[in-house]
Amino acid sequence: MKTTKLYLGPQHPGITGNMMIELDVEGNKILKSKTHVGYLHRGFEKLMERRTYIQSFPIVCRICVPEPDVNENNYARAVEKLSGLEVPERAKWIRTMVLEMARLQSYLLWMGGQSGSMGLYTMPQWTIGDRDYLLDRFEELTGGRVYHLYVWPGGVRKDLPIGFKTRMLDLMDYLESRMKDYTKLMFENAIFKKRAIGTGVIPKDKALEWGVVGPVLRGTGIKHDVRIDEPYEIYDKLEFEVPTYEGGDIYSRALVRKFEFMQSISIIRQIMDKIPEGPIYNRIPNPFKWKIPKGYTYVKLESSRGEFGYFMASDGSEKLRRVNVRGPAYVHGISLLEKILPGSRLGDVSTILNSLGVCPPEMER
Amino acid sequence: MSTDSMYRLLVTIAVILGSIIYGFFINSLARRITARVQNRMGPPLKQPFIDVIKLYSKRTFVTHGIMQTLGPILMLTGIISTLILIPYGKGYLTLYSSNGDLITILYIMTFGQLAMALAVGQAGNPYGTIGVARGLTRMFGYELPLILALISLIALNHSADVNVIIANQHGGIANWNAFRHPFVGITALLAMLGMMSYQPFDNASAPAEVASGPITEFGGKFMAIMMTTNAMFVVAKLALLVDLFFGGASNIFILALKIFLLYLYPLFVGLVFPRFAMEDTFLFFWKWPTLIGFIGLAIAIF
Amino acid sequence: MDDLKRPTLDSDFTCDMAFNKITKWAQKNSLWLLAYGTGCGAIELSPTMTSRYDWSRLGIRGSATPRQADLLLITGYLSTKTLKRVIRSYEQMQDPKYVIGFGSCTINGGMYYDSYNTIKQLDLYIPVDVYINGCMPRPEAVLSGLAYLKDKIGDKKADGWIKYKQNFEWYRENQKKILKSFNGDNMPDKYNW
Amino acid sequence: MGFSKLTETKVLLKQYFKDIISIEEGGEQRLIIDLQSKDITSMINHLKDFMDFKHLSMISCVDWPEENKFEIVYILTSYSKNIVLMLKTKIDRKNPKLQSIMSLWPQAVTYEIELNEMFGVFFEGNDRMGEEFILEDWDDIPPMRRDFDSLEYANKNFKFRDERKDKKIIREFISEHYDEWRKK
Amino acid sequence: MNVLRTIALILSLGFLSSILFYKIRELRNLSIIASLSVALGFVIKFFGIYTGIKRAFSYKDLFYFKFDAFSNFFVVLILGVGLLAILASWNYMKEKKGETFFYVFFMLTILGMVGLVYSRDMLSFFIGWEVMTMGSFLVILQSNEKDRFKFALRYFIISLIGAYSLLWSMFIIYNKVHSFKFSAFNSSVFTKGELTTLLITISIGFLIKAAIMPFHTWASGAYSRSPLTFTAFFSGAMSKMGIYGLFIFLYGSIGLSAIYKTGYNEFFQTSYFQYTLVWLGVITAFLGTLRAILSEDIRVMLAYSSVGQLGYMLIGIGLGSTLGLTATLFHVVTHGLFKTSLFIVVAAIIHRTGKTKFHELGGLINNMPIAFIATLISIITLAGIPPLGGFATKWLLYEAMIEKRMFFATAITMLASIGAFLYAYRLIQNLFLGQRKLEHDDVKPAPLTMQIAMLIPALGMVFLGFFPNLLIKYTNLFIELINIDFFKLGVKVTDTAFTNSYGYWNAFYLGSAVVIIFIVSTIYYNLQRRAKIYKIGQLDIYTAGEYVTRETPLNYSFNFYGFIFDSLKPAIKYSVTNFITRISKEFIALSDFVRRIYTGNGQHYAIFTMIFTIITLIYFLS
Repeated sequence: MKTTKLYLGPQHPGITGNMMIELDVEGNKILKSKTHVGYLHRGFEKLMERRTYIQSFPIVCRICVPEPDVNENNYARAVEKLSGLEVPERAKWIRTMVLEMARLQSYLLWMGGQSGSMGLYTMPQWTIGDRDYLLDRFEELTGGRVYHLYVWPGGVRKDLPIGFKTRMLDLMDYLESRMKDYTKLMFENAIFKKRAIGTGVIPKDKALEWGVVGPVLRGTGIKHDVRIDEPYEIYDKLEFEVPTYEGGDIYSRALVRKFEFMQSISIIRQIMDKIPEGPIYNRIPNPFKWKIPKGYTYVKLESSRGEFGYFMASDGSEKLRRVNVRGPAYVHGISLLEKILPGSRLGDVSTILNSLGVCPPEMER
Repeated sequence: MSTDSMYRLLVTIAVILGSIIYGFFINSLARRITARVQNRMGPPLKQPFIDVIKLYSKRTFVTHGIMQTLGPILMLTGIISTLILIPYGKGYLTLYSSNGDLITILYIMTFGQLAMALAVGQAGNPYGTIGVARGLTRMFGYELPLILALISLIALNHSADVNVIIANQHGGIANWNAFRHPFVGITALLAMLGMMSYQPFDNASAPAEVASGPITEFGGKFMAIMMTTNAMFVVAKLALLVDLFFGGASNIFILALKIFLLYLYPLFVGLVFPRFAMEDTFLFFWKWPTLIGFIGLAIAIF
Repeated sequence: MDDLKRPTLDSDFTCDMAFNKITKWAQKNSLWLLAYGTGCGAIELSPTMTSRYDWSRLGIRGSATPRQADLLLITGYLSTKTLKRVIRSYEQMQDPKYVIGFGSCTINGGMYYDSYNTIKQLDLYIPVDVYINGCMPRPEAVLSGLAYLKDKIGDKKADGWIKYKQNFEWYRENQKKILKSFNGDNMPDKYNW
Repeated sequence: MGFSKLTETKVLLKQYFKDIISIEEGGEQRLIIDLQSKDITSMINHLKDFMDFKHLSMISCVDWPEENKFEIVYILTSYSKNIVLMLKTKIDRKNPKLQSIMSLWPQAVTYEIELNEMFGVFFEGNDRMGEEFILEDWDDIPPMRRDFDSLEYANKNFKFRDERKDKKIIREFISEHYDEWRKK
Repeated sequence: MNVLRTIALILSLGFLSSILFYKIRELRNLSIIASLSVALGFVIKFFGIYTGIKRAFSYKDLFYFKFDAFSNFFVVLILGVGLLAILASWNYMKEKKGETFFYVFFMLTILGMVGLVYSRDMLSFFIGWEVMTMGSFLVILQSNEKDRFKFALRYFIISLIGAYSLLWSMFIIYNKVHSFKFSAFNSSVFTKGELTTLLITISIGFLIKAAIMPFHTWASGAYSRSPLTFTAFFSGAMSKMGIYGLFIFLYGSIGLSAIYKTGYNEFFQTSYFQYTLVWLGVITAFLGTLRAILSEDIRVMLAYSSVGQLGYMLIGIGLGSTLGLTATLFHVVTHGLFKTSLFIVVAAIIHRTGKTKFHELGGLINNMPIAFIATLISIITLAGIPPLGGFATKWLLYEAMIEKRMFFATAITMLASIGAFLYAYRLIQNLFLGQRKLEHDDVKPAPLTMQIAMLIPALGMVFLGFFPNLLIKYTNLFIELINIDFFKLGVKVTDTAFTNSYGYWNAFYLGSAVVIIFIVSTIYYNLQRRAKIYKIGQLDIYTAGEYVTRETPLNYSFNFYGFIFDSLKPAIKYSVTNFITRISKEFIALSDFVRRIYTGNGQHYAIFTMIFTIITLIYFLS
C-alpha cells in the first residue's frame, strides 16, 4: 500500500474541536480525506421535541459553542414568526448589538486559531486575550460569559446597564487600535502570506454549487450576505458594506474577515448612538400551556461563519414538532473539505480547516 | 592517570553538568521572555527543573523495543561527545578539543540525531517518522550555508582547529569573525535559525501539522533524557558559534553571557513569524543564505 | 507478540522513597494537560490558556499526545463515541495521571439527562479526581479546580489512577455495557496502552 | 419590492407544474409548496436550472406518526430573487423511499445520509446509504422518529447517580404552581 | 616457485571445479570457497615481502605480470569481497534457475580481474578488462529478474564504448612508443594535443566502468537487475577497477609531469585535466546522492549510492596529492566493506520476503536482528559518523581538498555526505523500523551463510573505526611504489592520531571516549529503579484516539522525502537519463525514416539503382 493512513483525530492539537479527518497521505500530498463526525452528538433536536418552547430556550444556545447568540436569536425569531408575537423596537436594536458583539468575539477567536495553526503563537495570546474584554461586556449585559440566555422569544431579558454605552465605545476604540498590531503581525506577515496565498483554493464557479456560504463565499468573489439579501432585525436601518475579495484562498478569506471585523465595530457604534428608548420585552402567556398553531418557518441570519438557518415546524401542541439547525460548518466541514483537501499538503490541513471556520458541535448537533 | 588528565576529567564533568543546568536556565528565561512578549506572566524560573524531576518520577515507561530504549542513551552519548570537543575557554576549559577539529564536531553532531531518529523509527508512529523526515530535510537544507560559513572560516584561518580560530579573533570586537567577514557572519546566523528549530523552521515538531513530531511516542524517563539532551545541545551549538564567530571567551561567565545574547536572536525571530511550509524551508536555505555564503567563500579564497 | 502483563499493584505505589517529598513537589507543580476538548467546556480553556488568565503560571502546559500528558480534562458532556476515544487516550497516558470533570454533565448528566447518546455519570467509566461545577465553569473556576487538584496531589490523595488499576475489571465491565463494539478486534480487551 | 417577485414566481410555477397540491406565501420572502413525492426531482431540477434557485439550504424531515407520513422538506434559496422556497412532500412512513438529488448538489449526500440514519428514509441513487454518520453501533430504531422515547432509552442504558433519593420530577411540580407564583 | 604462477594455478583450479562439479552443489561451492580463501591467504602472507621470492612473470616480452603491494592492495579487496559474495550466494542462489552458470561466470570475472590487476602491460590489462566485462555481463543474465536482458544489454554496450576508447588510447601510445609496457612510456615523444586526446580517451574508458556522472546511466539497471549477491561484488569490488585503471594509467605509466604538460594552473597546483576530474567526482557525489534520496526501489537506491561514493574516490585521484590518494584507497576499502554488507542484507530481505520496494516492507527488526545490526553499522560508516571508519575517509578527503585550496568543492562534497545520511536513515527506517506488515509476521531470519557474510564486513568497519592507522600503513606501502614525487604534504600518523597542517583527529581516543560515555549514560539511565518498563505491541501507538487494526497502512515510507522532490522538481527534469533517452528517440525516428526506402517491391529498387548510377556518372565525368 503506497499511502499512509493518518488520523487527524478527535484528540489532535491541530483540529478545532472534536472531529476526525481520516487522511490517505502519499509522501507530503493528500490523496483522499474523509471527515468523521458524531463525537459531540447529544441529539439536541430530539430533546427539544420533549420540551415546551420556553424550556428548550436554555438548550438552544449550547449548540454552537463559539457563537451561542446566533442560536438564541434564530430560535427567538422562529418562535415569534410561528406564534405571531411582536418584538418592541428597542429589543431589536439590542439584539442586533448582541449579534455584532458575537461576530467580533468569533472573529477574534478565528484569528487566534488561524495563526496558531500556522505556528505564530504570539497572535492567539493577543487576540484571545482581547476577546476576554468583549466577554466582560457580555457578562455585564447578560450575566454569562459565553452562554448568555439573554435573547428569548418576545424580546430581550434585561435592559442595558447604566454606563454600558461608554464602556462599550471605549472597548470599540481599543479593538480598532489593536487591529493595527494584528495587521502588522499576521495579515501583512510575509510568511503568513506565502503560506496562505494559493492554499485551500475554492473555485469561484463551483462555490455556489458546493453550498459555500459566509466569509468563505465572499472570499471567492461572490457577494452574498443574509444581512443585505434578507435584512432581519434592524439591519435595513444601518449602513455597512459587504466586502468581496478574489482568489478563494485562505488569504482572501482572511481579508474578508478583517474587513468585516472593522464593519462590526462601526455597526456597534451606530447602534450605540441611535438606540431608541422603550420597553424591551412582550410578556408571553403561561409557558407551560402556550399552544402555537401549526405552521412551518425557516429563519436565517448571517453568523461569523455564514448562513445559519433554523427550520421549525409546530403542530399546535405546547411542544414543537421539529427543529432542524443548518449551520455553515455542516457543509464546510464535510463535503467541502472532502473536495479541497485532496491535492493540498499535509502541513496545510489545520490551516485550511481554521480558514473555513469549522465548528464541530454544529455539524452533528 | 596523571594529575593533569584527572584534573581535566573533573573540569569536563563540571562543564557537562553546568551545561545541563545552564541549558535549562536559558530555556526558562526564554519562556519568560516569550510570555512577556505575549503580555502574560509565564512559568516560574525553575519550571524546566520541575518538569524533568516530574518526568523522572513517572511510574510506567512504555517502549516498543530495544532500539527505543537505546535511542535516548545513544543520543546522550552523542551530545556529550560533541560537548567535550568544543573549547569553553582557556587552559583546562578546552576539555578534549585537542582531539577533533571543526569537521569532526560537524559530523559528531549528527550521531545524536541518528540515535533519536532510530528510536522514533522503532516506535512505529507515522507522525514520528514524518517528523524525522521533515527534520532531516531541514538539516539537509541548513547544512549548506553552515558548511559554506565553516569552510570559509577554515580558508581564512588556514586551520580547522577551533582553538586556533579563537586565537585569531583576539583583541577588540572589530576583529571578531562575524564582523571582520560580514558575509560569513550573515550566512552563519541564517543557518543558525535552522539549527535551533525555532518557529520559522519548527516544522519537524509542529503540533498542528504532525502532533509533536518525533517525540510523539516518548513519555516519562525518555522524555526527561530528551529534554536534558536538548538543553545540552542548545548550549553546545551556541558555544560553538560563539567560539567561531564571536571571539570565544576567556572565562566561563563571559561565555555564558554571550551564549544567552546569541540565544535571543532566534528566539525573537521565532516570536513574530509563523512556520514555513516544508518545501519553502528547504528552498529558503538553498536560496539567499547559500548565495551570501558563496560570496563569503569567494572573498575568503581570493 | 509477547502477551502483555497488566500492571499489577505492588509495593512501589505506597512505599516511601527517600526523595518522595521532592517528587510530590515536582508532580504538583508541573501538570501537562492532554490537548483534548471533549465537550462544550473546551471554549473556556482557551481564555485560561492565553494571556488574561494564563495557567502556565501554575506550571501547567498543554501536551499534544497522551504519552507525555498526566492530566485529562473531560470538559462537559461525553457522548458514547467520544467515551471510546477518551478511554484509549486515558489508558495511553503514563501513571500517575489525573482526571478533572467539568460541569454538571459529568456529575449527573446535567442538561442532557434524557439524551440517548451522552453518559450520565463519568466516574463509572474512568476515575475522576476533581469535579468543577458550573454549566461551563469560568476560567477562574477552572484555575481554582486545578489549584485544588495540585493540593490533592501534594498530600497524596489524588489516587484515581491507583483505583483504576485496582478494580480494572469493574471499570471495563461498565464500559462494555455501553460500548457495543468493545470486544471487536480493534478494541483489545486488555489494558491497551 | 420582493412582493411582486414572489407572486410572479408563484404564477410561473403554477402554470409550469399542473398538479401542485398547494402553494402559498409564508412571510414576505418565503414560499411554501406542497407536491407529490413522484415529481420532486423534476421540480428541483427545474428550479435549479431555470428559476435560479442555486443554493440548497437544507433537506429536513418532519415526522407525522398520526397520519403515518414522513414530510420531507427541501429548502432552496435564490440569491437573485431573494426568495427562500420550502418544498414539502409527504411519503409513506412504513418504507419511506425517495429519489436522491445527489447529482445536483454534492452536499445533498451528507443531508441524505443523516436523514437515513436519523429517520430511516431511503434515498435511491445515493450509494452511501446505511453508512455510519453520527451514531456508532446503534442498534435501536432510528432515534429521531417520534415513537422512540429517549428518556426511556437513557434509563435503560445509562446508570444514573443514585443519590437522587426523592425521585420527584421537579418539572411537574413547577408547572402546577407557576400561575400562583406569578400572581404573588 | 613463482608466487604469481601459484596464485594463477589456485584460481584456475577453482574455476575448473565450478565447471566440473556443477552437479553437486556442496562440493562445488566448497571447492570455490577453498580456492579463493587459499589464494587470499597466500596474497596476504606475501603482501609486503619482495625479497626471496620470484614475483615477476613475462611471456614473449608481450605480457608482463608483477606481484607487489601496488596490485596486492586491490587483489585482497577482490578476493575478500568475492569470497563474501560467494558465501552469501550459497543460499541465495539455491534452487534458482541460473545457479550453475552463475558460479562459472562469477569465477571467470574474478579470474579476469586478478589478471587485470597483476598485469604490467596494456595488452594483458585489456584482455583482463574484456574478460571481466564479459563475465559480469553473463552473470547479470543469470538473475531471474524479468527485464534483465534490456539492462544487461545497455551495460554491455556502454562498457564496449569504454573498451574501444581504451583500445584507441593504447594504439596512440603503441605507434609512438612501440611497446605495451606501462613503464616504457616517455612523454617527450608526444605533442601536447596528442597527450590531451590520450588522457581523454583513457579517462572515458575508466569513468564508464566507474559509473561517473555522465556515463552512469547503466549503473542503476545493471546493479538492480543482476543477482544481488553478485551486485555486492559488482559494486563492492568491480566498480573499483575503473579507479585502479585510472590510477595505473595516469600515475603508473603516463606520470604526473606529462599530465602537467597539458596545461597547469598555479593557484590549485594541479593540471586542468585533474581539476576537471575533481569536479566530475564532486558533481557525481552530489547528484548521485540526490538521486539515491529520491528513488523508491531499494536496489536502485543502493546503486545510485554506489555511484555517489565512487564520486568521492574520483575526487581523491583527481587531487593527485598523497593525502588525496590515501583518502581514495581508504574509501575503496570502507566502501567495499559497507556496500557488500548492505547488498547482502538487501539480498537476504528479498530472499525472505520477495519484495523490493520500500513501501512494501517495514518493521523487520524483530525478524532479522543480525541484519539490523549489520545495516546499522554500515549506515553509520556510510554517513561518516565519527566512531566508525567512515569518518576517516571523509576527514582525509576534506583535508586533502582543503590542502589543494578547492574550497567550493569541499563544501559541495560535505553537503553530499550529509545527503548520504538522509538516504542511509531511510534505508534502515523503511526496512527494519516502523510497523510490520501482516504478511511479514513469520519471516525467518537471514540464512546462516548470509549472516556470516554480513557480519565480517561489519567487524571490519568497527575495527577500522578505532585503528585506521593500520590501513594507512598499507596505503603508504602502495604510494611509495610509485616513483612520483607527489604533493608531499601527507598526513603524519602518530599511533592513531592523524595530524596535518590543517587539522587533527584522534580515532582511538574519540572511539574510546564515545564508548566510555555510552557506559556512563546507561548507568545514568538506569538510576531510576522504581518504575516498571513495559514492552508493548506494535499497534499501541498514538493515533489521535482512534482504534487501528493491523490492516491500516500506518507506515510512512512511499515518497519519503517528498518535500525535496517537490521543491527541486523544476531542476530534476534536466537529468542525464532524460537527455540520453531523447537522443535515442531521435535516433529511432531517423532509422525509421531510412527504413522506408526498402519498400520491398522490385521497381523501386530498379529506380534507385538507376538514379545512383546516373549520379556517379555525372560526378566522374565532370
